[in-house]
Amino acid sequence: MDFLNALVAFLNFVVVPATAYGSQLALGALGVTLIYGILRFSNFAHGDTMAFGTMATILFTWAFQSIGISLGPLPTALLALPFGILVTGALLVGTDRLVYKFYRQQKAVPVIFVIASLGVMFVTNALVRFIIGPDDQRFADGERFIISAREFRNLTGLDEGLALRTTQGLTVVTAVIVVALLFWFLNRTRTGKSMRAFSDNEDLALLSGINPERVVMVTWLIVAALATVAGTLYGLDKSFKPFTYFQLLLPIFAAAIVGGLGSPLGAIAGGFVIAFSEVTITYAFKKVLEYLLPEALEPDGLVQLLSTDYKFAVSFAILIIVLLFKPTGLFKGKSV
Amino acid sequence: AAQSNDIKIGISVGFTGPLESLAPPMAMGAEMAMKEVSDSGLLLGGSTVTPVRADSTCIDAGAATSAAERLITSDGVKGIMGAMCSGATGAILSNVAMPNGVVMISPSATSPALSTVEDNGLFFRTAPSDARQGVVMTEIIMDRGFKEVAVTYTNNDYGKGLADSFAAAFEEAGGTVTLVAAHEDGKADYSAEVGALASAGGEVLVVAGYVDQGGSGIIQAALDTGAFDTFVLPDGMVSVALEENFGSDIDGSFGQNPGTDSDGKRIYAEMVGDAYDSTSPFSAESYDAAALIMLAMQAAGSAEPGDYKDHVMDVANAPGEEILPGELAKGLKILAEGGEIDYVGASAVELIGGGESAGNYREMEMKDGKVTTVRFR
Amino acid sequence: MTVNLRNLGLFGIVALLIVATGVIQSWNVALTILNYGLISAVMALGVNMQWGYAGLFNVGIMGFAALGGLAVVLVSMPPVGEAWSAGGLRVVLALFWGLIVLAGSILLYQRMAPGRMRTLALIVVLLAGFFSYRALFDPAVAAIEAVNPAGTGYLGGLGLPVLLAWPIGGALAGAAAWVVGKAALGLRSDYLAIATLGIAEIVIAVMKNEDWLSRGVKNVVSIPRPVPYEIDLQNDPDFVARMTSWGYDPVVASSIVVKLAYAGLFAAVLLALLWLLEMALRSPWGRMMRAIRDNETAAEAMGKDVKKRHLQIFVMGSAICGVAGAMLVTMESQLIPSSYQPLRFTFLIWVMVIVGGSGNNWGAILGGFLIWFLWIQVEPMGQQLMALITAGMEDGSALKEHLIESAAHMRLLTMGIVLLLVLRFSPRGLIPEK
Amino acid sequence: MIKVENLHKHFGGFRAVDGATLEIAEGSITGLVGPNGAGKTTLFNVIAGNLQPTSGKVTMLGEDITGLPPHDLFHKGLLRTFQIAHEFGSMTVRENLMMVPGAQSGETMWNAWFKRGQIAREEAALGKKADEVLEFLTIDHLRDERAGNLSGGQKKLLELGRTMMVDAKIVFLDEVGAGVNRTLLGTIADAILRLNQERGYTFCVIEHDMDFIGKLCDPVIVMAEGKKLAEGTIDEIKANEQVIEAYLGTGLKNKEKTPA
Amino acid sequence: MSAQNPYQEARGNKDASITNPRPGGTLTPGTAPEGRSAAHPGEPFLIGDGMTGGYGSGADILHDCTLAVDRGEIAVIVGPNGAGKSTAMKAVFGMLNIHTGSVRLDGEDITGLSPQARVAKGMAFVPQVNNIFTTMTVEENLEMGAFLRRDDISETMEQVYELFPILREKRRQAAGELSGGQRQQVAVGRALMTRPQVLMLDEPTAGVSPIVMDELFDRIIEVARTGISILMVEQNARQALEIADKGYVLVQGRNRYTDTGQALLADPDVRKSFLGG
Ligand SMILES: Nc1ncnc2c1ncn2[C@@H]1O[C@H](COP(=O)(O)OP(=O)(O)OP(=O)(O)O)[C@@H](O)[C@H]1O
Ligand SMILES: Nc1ncnc2c1ncn2[C@@H]1O[C@H](COP(=O)(O)OP(=O)(O)OP(=O)(O)O)[C@@H](O)[C@H]1O
Ligand SMILES: [Mg+2]
Ligand SMILES: [Mg+2]
Repeated sequence: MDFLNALVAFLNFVVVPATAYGSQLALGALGVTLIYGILRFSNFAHGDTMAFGTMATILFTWAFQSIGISLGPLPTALLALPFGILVTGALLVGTDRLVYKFYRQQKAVPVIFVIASLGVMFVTNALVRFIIGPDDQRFADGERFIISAREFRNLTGLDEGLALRTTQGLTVVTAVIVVALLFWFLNRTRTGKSMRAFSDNEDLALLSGINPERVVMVTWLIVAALATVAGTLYGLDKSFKPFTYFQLLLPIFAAAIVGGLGSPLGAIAGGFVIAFSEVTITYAFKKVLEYLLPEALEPDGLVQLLSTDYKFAVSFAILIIVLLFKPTGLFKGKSV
Repeated sequence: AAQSNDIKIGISVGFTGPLESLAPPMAMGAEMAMKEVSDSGLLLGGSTVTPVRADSTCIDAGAATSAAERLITSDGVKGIMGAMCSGATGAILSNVAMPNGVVMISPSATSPALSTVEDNGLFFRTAPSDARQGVVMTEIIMDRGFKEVAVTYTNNDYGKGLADSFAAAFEEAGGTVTLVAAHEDGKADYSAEVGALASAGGEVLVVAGYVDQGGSGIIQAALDTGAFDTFVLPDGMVSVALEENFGSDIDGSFGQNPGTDSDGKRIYAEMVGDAYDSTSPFSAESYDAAALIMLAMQAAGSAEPGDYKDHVMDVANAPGEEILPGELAKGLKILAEGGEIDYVGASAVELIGGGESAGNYREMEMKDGKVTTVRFR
Repeated sequence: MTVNLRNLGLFGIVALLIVATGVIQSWNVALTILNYGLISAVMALGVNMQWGYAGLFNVGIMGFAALGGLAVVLVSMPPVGEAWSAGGLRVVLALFWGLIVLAGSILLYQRMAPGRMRTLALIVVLLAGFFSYRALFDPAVAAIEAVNPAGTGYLGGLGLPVLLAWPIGGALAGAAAWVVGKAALGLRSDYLAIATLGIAEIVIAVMKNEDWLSRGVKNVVSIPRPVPYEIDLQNDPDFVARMTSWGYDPVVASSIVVKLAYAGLFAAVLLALLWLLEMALRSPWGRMMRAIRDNETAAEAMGKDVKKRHLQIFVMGSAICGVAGAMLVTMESQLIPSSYQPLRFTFLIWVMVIVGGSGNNWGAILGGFLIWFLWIQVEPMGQQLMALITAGMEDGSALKEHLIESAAHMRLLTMGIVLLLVLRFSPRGLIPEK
Repeated sequence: MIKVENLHKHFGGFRAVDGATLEIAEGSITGLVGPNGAGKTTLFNVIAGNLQPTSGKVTMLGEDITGLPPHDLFHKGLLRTFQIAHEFGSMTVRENLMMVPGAQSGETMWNAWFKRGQIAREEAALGKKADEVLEFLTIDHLRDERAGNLSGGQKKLLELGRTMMVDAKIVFLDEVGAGVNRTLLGTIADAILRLNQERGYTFCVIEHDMDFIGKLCDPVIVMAEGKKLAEGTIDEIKANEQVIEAYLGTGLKNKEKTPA
Repeated sequence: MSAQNPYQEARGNKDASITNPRPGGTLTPGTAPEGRSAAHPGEPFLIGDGMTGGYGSGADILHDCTLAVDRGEIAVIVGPNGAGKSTAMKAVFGMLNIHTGSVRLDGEDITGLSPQARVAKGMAFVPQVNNIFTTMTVEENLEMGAFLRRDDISETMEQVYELFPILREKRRQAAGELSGGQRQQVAVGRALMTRPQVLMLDEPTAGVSPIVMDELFDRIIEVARTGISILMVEQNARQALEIADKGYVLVQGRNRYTDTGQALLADPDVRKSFLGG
């Protein structure tokens, strides 16, 4: 019984939240990694693209809610998602026309794109705040929990509860599906392969008859979908706030890089590495040990490796250590 | 009376950056006070007051000082309502306000370091001191019979100061603090913090943060995992946003925010209506900060900071007639007639030595998803 | 020649912008911008050195600047005697012990043959070392932090003249960069980038949480200045008399004099660095660096020790950032760990370098001034623009309210648009590398 | 001069160099030939320190140089060219050459600041030498061109030119001939011979052009599948059945049927 | 110094990253000169006629240079390094500005077409450098060669594998991990996959071993016999000219000698100056 309690406590406070957070990061990192892989630059505007996509979805959600449409136990936002994706896609393709296309034609080096994406980041940032403001927005409806801690306790009679949120479930499932789809798309379909070819050697892609503009457009549309899905799921789970989305950029980049830039599988792995290291290293094992150890051996202290103050420091330290042993990330990102 | 003219007052808060969502209600609070005074036509014989906004960013002391420099030396403001974060406040104070001799009243900077900073009598704040709140919070928790608490604070001078003073007071009173863990605002995820806090245990969780920042994230994560269901909510957390975000999920949680039974806060809320969120942290304090500047001008009979800086304490504290929000005209009139006032305002202002707010506190509790007042302390 | 004229013109335009600020707004505003511009230019020089010379993608500028800032506190604040007697020596001892443990484990790692025994021994040494270190360290820290936590609660500094902190800040940042570089320079660009970013975050985390060192998030304020205080000048009858006789308002004059004094100090640092860097760049050393940047494999095959050179550049560039960080904290006379944010200290500097023209020191300097100017001035510009847009609208309309409300975000919008425009029309930067 | 003993280099499961043992005599011009993918370039990369061997040993004049980094080897007098040209693209052709010599006093910052006269003198001498090399390679008209703009063959020449800037002991040439005009290749062969005879450079040359190999090399080593297949004079090699089958082939099958 | 594109200033480590070493490419689609010439009946299948032009706004590299090849013919271009052979090939493929002259395919003026459009018209090109997708597998490289084809490509792929057996062995390996000669085989294989009408090869045999070179030339002859035009640059000039129907010697961007392959081989001047004696 005590063992089960320990296990449940560990699941509830470490495994489940870290898995959900990891999937959220992974979905964001997928977008970053895709742009890096195909268009060959690190897109600093991605956090704000996620914010924009979520905002669009929220606006549609509100519209649906106001006319009384809902999805029952699932959040209405899921219904609004396709519309949000469309709007975001339009924004991204538009941005590409206005900004990136020029540099592509000029064959600019990637750092120019990176700095341009900083500019786009500022603009998107402002755009989102103009439209929806800098405040917190909550738009989750439907059932919040698949099973709540209290229900779990009543059900099992354990002392510890295990909570599983709808959004956590959704996020994990979505992340798995999206990666599988993306992997299949890039490696098996004609369009996917042409995208990889384009990213590899643009001149040669041209000589093979690949239409670069189409490749670019498809990439942005996929990125729009990824960003909107990631942002919306995150917003449903936590809440929507433009600044937080901007802040998400760092862990997302960290995830994409640990995993190996340009590798979709890497993005997933990276997301989990970051999430789990944040949660586990700073977790206080006191409670778990109390269940497991006999009374006499119970720890006085918290049995915490490091205080949560150093949460980010720790996850970054882990990241650096990973990179020292695997210099191009876990899944061998792009490198020559 | 002097000839009427237009007086400019600066509003320097962090419109962009980590606390950007707190800034608009603060600015609007201050602007409402200025409009009230202008409309009354009573300030210094009919002067009007124009607000000038400047972004203090909260992260960039350089931008903050440059903006403040512009407020003072270019726009010619006679006083500044601000700044918002302690960093920007300190930088503006020592590099701009002091050299130019301009009064600054910060509604939100609570850093103890600012108490001792050299200020030539130019700096005041309407945010209450953390030390006092720590004691009040201890009393409230103890009265409810809780002996073991976990504490999380937003990792800045406000949170840290409050957490420190509370932990000291609580342990002195015989309670146990299982863990004091910081959280950063605006971050993506708080599972790690909640995990550690849950493991450390405690009957209730003290959340010394901001309601529309990490504070809500922590509460959400704690509720979701079933780690805690009762929370102690200090001033940064008390807001109608709690009702919107959590409703009855956190029934039984309690806390305190500055307030008196004079109902200043309620009146302020009514005045605001739904123009903006009047319960957003430091919005009421901002109204008060702006009001104090103008009342002090009236008391001094001059809009020059050098003249009115000595009157700020006088108008804020007893003796005198108590002035609530919406009664600025009354206050101006009394002062014009040479009377004395005790400005209470929306946040129960009471300045103590060094220009800090002493503050009375309202004990609140969440009941049926609503913030309800229990009593005043 | 035309190129030089163009460059001169560009610097002229920036000078004009600052002068215009002086005339239209006020000289105090103009000088504030100038001073921050000087500091930004120094920082941009450091980054340009790493990126432009060697292609090292450092996004940990923030951390190095913060270390420079820390040096100011450590050098110039008066020591807190009580804290020292409470636990100062013990902390120093603990740190020393920590170093010994580290050195010991490194030695162990090098001396013992690889294998399970070594791993085991290493783990034992590290664990024992960590716990004994914590046992020494924690009580000492607690004792120090208990000394008047609101006012001090830290060890204080050495009480030396603040100007000394500039080279020391540089050295501190350089030393940190050396450690980082030793470990991470093997990594390639994006990976190096995230590593430096991580290290910067770690530096900031330490500064935020180690209260005994620099008060953590409680901040250190009132750091001594290398220049006179405005108030003192205002109270100095000589000064007041002279200024009044020249027809200046003593209050305004005092703050202008102080700012000019800072400007002089900063400009001296900037010019000295510029001279050194230009001389180096034009020598065979510069040629070697360009070769390494162009093709590491070939440079390595041509006998150039790429790793060593990278380390050299990385350390020097970071040290320059450290000096700039120290200058910044000196001017603001406060250390606020939470104000070190990547947006301000990393991205903004990068924008300066790229817009100015990477690989070119003059470009970096120009970028430093120009971008800082915009960073500050787009705020009022944004407000005015909003006022203009909404002028035609009916008072009290929801849209107008909303727009005015959002005026503050015009700053980001304007910044973004300006950046995109500059980049579009001058993609190699305003002053490209020759 | 160089001795390679039982050298292995594996990529994952693939054995690019699989127990190669061979020797390059001092003062010789040794040819290294073999089918595509035989492991010649990989062998070079291991010897020159660009790749770490999986196992095995390389010695130079008796000294163990296994796994030393390329820049150390450069200072020991071991130079190499690359099969796929590695020019310094944004620098001028002349700078590409001038950067080569090691131990330039101007390569430390200190001297760059304080010993500018000395540097100026050294630079003048270097510049002159670079010009000579360029003239020799017939690309002196391109001295101020960006190296990135050179044609494929010109880049190859530049590769070779770099080895002529210093006094090397041994030079590894990886297909200098590929893409180089045959007439010019003749000139290059002459240069190699001259460097070999006058300055005593040892050469190891990878090349698929048998005429070139025949003109220069003795001995010729044939590699296949990561191992040494044969060694001998060019004539011995040309007559070796195994070599013909794996590498040389028997000429065009379709040629006769070509409509003239 | 010749002009260079200001956006392309490469910087940073030569590795994949923010400073990605594979910039978008160097290909700048050319612009056509004013005025179109009418159809020229009876002329060769593909002709680059009197081309003059150069890179960007730099000096002209080509001067009134003419190259032509008829159906089923093999035309070989030789010349010293830097003569402009690759440049001429690029010009024919529309990757360069030519301000005078025109390119015609089957009588149709294609001077103004983009490279992609020329691919669609049945032209295929193997550049001298950067001619494979390094991060894609060998097989994917070949598939990309057939990108525009909608029919079954397995047969052609089988043919390529037969021609270059090593590629079959390595078909799941990233092409960037191949040896120099193997890469070259991939590049040629890629072009063969297109099933083009015109095949343009820039030094296809550079770095390939003698045995493979023989195979390659054999294959080229076979391909030509099926009616495909082949235009190639070669430094292995003697072998190449032996199988060539037509040979061009370019020097400094100009046509110096034009004749049949055999005739050029027989010319002692040509032999001495350009074929290495
Ligand atoms: N990084 C790598 N990963 C996997 N295999 C590799 C790698 N590098 C080379 N190889 C393989 O090793 C073998 C030897 O390659 P190498 O480049 O040494 O051949 P080579 O003899 O120089 O051939 P060539 O004459 O074509 O230049 C090839 O089959 C190649 O596919
Ligand atoms: N991208 C470029 N920009 C500017 N000039 C170039 C560029 N590429 C080549 N050149 C110049 O054009 C001239 C002709 O180059 P090209 O590549 O056509 O020569 P080539 O005849 O193919 O020589 P090789 O046999 O060496 O490949 C050379 O002098 C070269 O310097
Ligand atoms: Mg090879
Ligand atoms: Mg060529």
